[in-house]
Amino acid sequence: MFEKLISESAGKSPWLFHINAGSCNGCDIELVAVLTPRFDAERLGFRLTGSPRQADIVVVTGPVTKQSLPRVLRAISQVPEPRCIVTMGSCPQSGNVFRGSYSIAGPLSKYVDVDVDVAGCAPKPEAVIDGLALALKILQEKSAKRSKAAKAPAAKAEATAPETKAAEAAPEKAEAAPAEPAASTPAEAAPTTAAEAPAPETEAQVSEVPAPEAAAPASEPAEGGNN
Amino acid sequence: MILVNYLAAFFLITLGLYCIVTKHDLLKSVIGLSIMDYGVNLLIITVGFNPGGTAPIFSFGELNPSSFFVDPIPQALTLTSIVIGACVTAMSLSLVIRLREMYGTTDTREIRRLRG
Amino acid sequence: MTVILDGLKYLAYILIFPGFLFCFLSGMLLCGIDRKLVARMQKRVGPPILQPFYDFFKLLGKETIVPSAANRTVFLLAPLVGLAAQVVLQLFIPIFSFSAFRGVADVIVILYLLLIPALSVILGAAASGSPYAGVGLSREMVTVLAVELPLVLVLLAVAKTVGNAIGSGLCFSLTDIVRYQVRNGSLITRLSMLPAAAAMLLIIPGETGSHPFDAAEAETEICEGMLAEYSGKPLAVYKLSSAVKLLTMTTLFVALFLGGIGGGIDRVLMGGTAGGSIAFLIEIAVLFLLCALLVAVCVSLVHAVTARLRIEQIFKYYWTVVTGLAALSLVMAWYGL
Amino acid sequence: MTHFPILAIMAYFLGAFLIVIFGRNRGVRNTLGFLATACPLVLMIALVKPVILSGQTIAYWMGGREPAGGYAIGIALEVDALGLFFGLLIATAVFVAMLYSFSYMSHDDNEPQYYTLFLMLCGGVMGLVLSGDLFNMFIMIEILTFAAVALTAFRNTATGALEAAFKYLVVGSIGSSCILAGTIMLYAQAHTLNFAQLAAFLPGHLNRATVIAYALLFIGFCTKAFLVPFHPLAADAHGAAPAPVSVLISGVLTKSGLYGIIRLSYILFRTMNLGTVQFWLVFLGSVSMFVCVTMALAQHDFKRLLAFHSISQIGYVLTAAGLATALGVSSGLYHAMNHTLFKGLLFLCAGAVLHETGTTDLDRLGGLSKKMPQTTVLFLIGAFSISGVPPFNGFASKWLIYQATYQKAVESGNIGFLFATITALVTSTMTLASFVKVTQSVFFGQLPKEYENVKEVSLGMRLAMGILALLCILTGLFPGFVTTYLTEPAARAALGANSYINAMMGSGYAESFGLADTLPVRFVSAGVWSPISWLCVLMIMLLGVCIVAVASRYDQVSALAASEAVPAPAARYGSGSAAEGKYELFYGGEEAVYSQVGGEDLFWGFKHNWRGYFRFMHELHSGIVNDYALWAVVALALAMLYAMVIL
Repeated sequence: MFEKLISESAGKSPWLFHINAGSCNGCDIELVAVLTPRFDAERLGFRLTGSPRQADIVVVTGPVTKQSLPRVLRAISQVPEPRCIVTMGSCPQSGNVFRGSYSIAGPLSKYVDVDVDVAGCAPKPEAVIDGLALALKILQEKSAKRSKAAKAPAAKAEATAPETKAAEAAPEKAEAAPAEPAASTPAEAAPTTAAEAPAPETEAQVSEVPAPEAAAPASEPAEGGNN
Repeated sequence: MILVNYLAAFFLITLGLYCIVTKHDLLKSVIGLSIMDYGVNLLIITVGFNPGGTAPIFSFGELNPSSFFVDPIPQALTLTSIVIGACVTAMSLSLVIRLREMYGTTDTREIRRLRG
Repeated sequence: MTVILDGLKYLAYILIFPGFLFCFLSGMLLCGIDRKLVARMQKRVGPPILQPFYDFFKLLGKETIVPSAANRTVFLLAPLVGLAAQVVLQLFIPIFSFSAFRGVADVIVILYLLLIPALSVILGAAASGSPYAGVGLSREMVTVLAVELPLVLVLLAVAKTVGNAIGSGLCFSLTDIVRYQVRNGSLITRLSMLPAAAAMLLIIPGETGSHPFDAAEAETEICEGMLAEYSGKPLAVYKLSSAVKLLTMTTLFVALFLGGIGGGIDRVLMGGTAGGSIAFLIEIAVLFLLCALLVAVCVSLVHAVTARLRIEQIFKYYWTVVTGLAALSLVMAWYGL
Repeated sequence: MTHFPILAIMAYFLGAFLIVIFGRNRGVRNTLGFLATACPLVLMIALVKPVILSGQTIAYWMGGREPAGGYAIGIALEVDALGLFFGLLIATAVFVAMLYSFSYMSHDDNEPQYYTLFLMLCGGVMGLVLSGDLFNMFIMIEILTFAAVALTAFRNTATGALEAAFKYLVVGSIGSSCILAGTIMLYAQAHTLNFAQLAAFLPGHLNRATVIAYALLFIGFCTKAFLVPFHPLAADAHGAAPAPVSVLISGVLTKSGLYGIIRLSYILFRTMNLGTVQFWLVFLGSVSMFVCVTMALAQHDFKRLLAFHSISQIGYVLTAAGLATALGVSSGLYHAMNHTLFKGLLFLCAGAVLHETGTTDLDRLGGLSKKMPQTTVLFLIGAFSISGVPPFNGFASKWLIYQATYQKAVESGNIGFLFATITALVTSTMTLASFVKVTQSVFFGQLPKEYENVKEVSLGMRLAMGILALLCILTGLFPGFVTTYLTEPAARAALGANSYINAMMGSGYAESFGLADTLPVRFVSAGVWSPISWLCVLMIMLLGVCIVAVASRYDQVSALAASEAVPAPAARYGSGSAAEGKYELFYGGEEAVYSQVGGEDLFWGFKHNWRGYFRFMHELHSGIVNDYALWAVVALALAMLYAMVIL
């Protein structure tokens, strides 16, 4: 039930992060036009965020120049899972008029698995909204896949975090007998005796997220919806 | 006659303060300090003065109602105050020597690294 | 036996009614109303009212990345402490006749408890180590500093007015303030309290960091300001605590200035026959309506109409205009108007 | 039991003397130092039962010279609840500072001299607090000023140590001369130096001379407490002195100045119901509160910032104690105790940072929390305590101070005291602002390259800091206990001078002068604030939130998904390093470079609006000895003028 709620809402509140990889700003203006009162993408829950950490959909515009390639890839890698990558305009897909130029690092799909391509040299806002809606569906599928993955290895995860399930099942029971940390101080301030800080359950549960060597995004090559 | 002492004491104190405030030299500040200290000592002595009284030195036999002494307590206080004044002057002079070594000058306008 | 009953009662208070669940639902709802109203004011359709719920649960599902430069413990614990303090603060504010913790509802305690959520955001930003977050926390601290003076003056003015009437000359307890208003009319009807109410209306957007005064979380200039490095669950907790802060500030305004409305309302609606629980529900409904109205007036309207101020303009604005208003009402209250 | 007061004082001096002789090797020196500080602490605790619980005031005549014929002949020590309160405070702070300095001063040369001066200073302060004789008080003040100056200049290679010591000596001895002159003018009128006899004599003889004596003594004690016109001394002295000495100067020396002012105003001159004196004290307190906190916001150095803060907290205490109401004095004393605890803790943290990184410059430090986690936690406890965050002790005493000022404003009807409440509240937020500044610029933010190999401080230092942190938390959680057993008896002793006089000069002595206790000492503590209930609710809430926040198992999933993911062929990634940016900070896609936002570039908005004020204050604190001396003289002149014209 909880996982279904999360994957449902993943499809209803996509936050955009816009990366300009050397674009001529034609697509940039079009993207922002999508959020104006006339086209109002916020109906579907779209919101432009300032930092990749809070983004779900990454919109890349511009023919990925050599200078901007490492920056684009680093910004994309800083976006948390489940994410979609949308290329806007034909520049990131094919290099458009700049194809074959010495300063172009080639189409984005050479480096990253692109989910949705919105074609057009400065696509119309309707096309952009259609592409974003498509990305929305893909995002929901990815989130559903993640929640299935969360349930599937539940057996394996069972051993590691049994009290999570117990706690999650009956949060009231756990609170009725609150395990007061040793010194009656708020969690993050502790006298010297506690080595790091009195580790309430959060510390145990939020396990160390191992830094994967090759941070290859785990997104399977979804069908490139080039409409 | 006592008024002269009080005026002198007051004058010494103001002179000392004037010297500390206006003179831009470390040594002069130390001198100002000690002058002010002497002013206060003079004040203490004149407070304890009874005109016509003799020095308060006696052995028990000689104590008769007609003997009239100067008040001994302020004199004791003055002794302590003089000793303290001497130590303070010694300390400030040693500080002045080290300051001269370190800052290369005794002008108070240069010695102001700690400000703001 | 009564101890267990009391324990469960207080547990219910903490977790269900004025506590976590009530704050969660009404805070998010108020936030949704605010976003919808701003959109409608810009002739847009705007997101559905339940949008904050979707945002919250989506963020719960996302991966939490802790940057390597961050101090892990404080980074993960700061939002939780902030949310906890925010909800605890909500417990102390009486809802018309009902207040969960009787003795503690003291104006100065609330003034200081308002600092903790802001402090938790600041510590979280500091722990993340990002330069954007550094600039954000400096702006947030200046905003908190700016809002403090007028808030103090408003609270002192209200305490003095009620203190005069009660005769003790000193009334710091919020429950007494509400009880006084229930008897002889809400404070907003008094002349000396009008500037204070106006000042409080201007303080609410500053305290909650909504649009014209949100230099601290300016998405465009400093990439989400303090929350630049937050993703997934801690970010969800921060969003929730800022929604609950909106609820807290509006209920505080209702308790300070509109306390009189709650008293008579159930008699008016139900003709005086309402049993205890129905009156209780009506009071909650009335409170929520008033809060929604307040959010519409002082958060959404101001959001749609104004542009973001620079940080030193915010500070100058609060320490001249709003402080002037509050000081005016304090002086009037002091000389017994 | 009656010999305890003199033993407590002599323990320090004896320790100082023995260390000079046997202080060569460290083992002997440390044990001597430990004993010399532990023994007075035990004596003070032993005195708690008779003095505070059974309300008895111990009068101890040196050399057994009892007063004859209503005339005090010998020198007296007097321990009443007020004196014992300060004595306890001093003994604990000194004990912790001694523990800390064992390891902190380990690699300094000529250590024996350090410990001698250290113990002389403690002896001077303990003597000042327990003495019942005015000139004895002056001698003790001289000893402690002397030792403090020498300790400030102890690390004479440190920048500005010598300069700070010289300025402190000059203005300090101006203050001492004022005290001496005031004492002598009182002696000229009353022909006695004993406190109790003076207290009985003075209320009837408030003529020109005694009023000027009051002004002189008041200014003298202000220099010792570093109040507004004299606060740059403290800032310079702290900047250069080693950390344990800073703990002594800020925690103990300033309290001795405050003790002097309270003793002077409420017992010697009984100015309880003199409105003008209350206005004078509260005004001075509020001004020093506000000026020092704004100066602290503009500081670049960690210790100098803490120094300005300690003066602003002393302003709090003076504002509260100046109200002359029972709740006012009790909340003031409570804040004085809290101040010694959290300020000591903060200075020790600053010492730890200096010990590890070698600098306390806010613009060059950063990100130390990763290398020194426990010092960070201790610093946060101290920072939260000083800025009055609820569960900690700063809030408990500040809450009482607001009650007191507001109550006084309502009772006396004049709006002046309301300004004190408002300044107090705004200053508390500015204190929080400046400690956010220190937290961000020293402990959080990014770690500069040169401090990579910084490691946690030694156990001894952490233990000392831990004791203070624990006391900070305990006094914050149980305000009821502290007020009933410590501060209310002390406030009752401060305001009820008759019992003080009778204990010293024999019962009925005060009544013979027709002195009734002027003020019914009653406590009206408005409203109940039990931090325990608040804390339990917070803990339950925190657990609830933690469980909800952690309920979804999505963290494991993303970890599993990431590890199972097919590693992308390196060819597809051209510049491989770019993709690993996942855990680096977001710099708009750029490589994560070192850019620490801290120190000077914080709170631009506030400083921009007040730039006129900050520029003026910066020029005012010119660092020239003559200017500080000029301020002292001007303050002296104003005080005497005020005393003569208005009192």
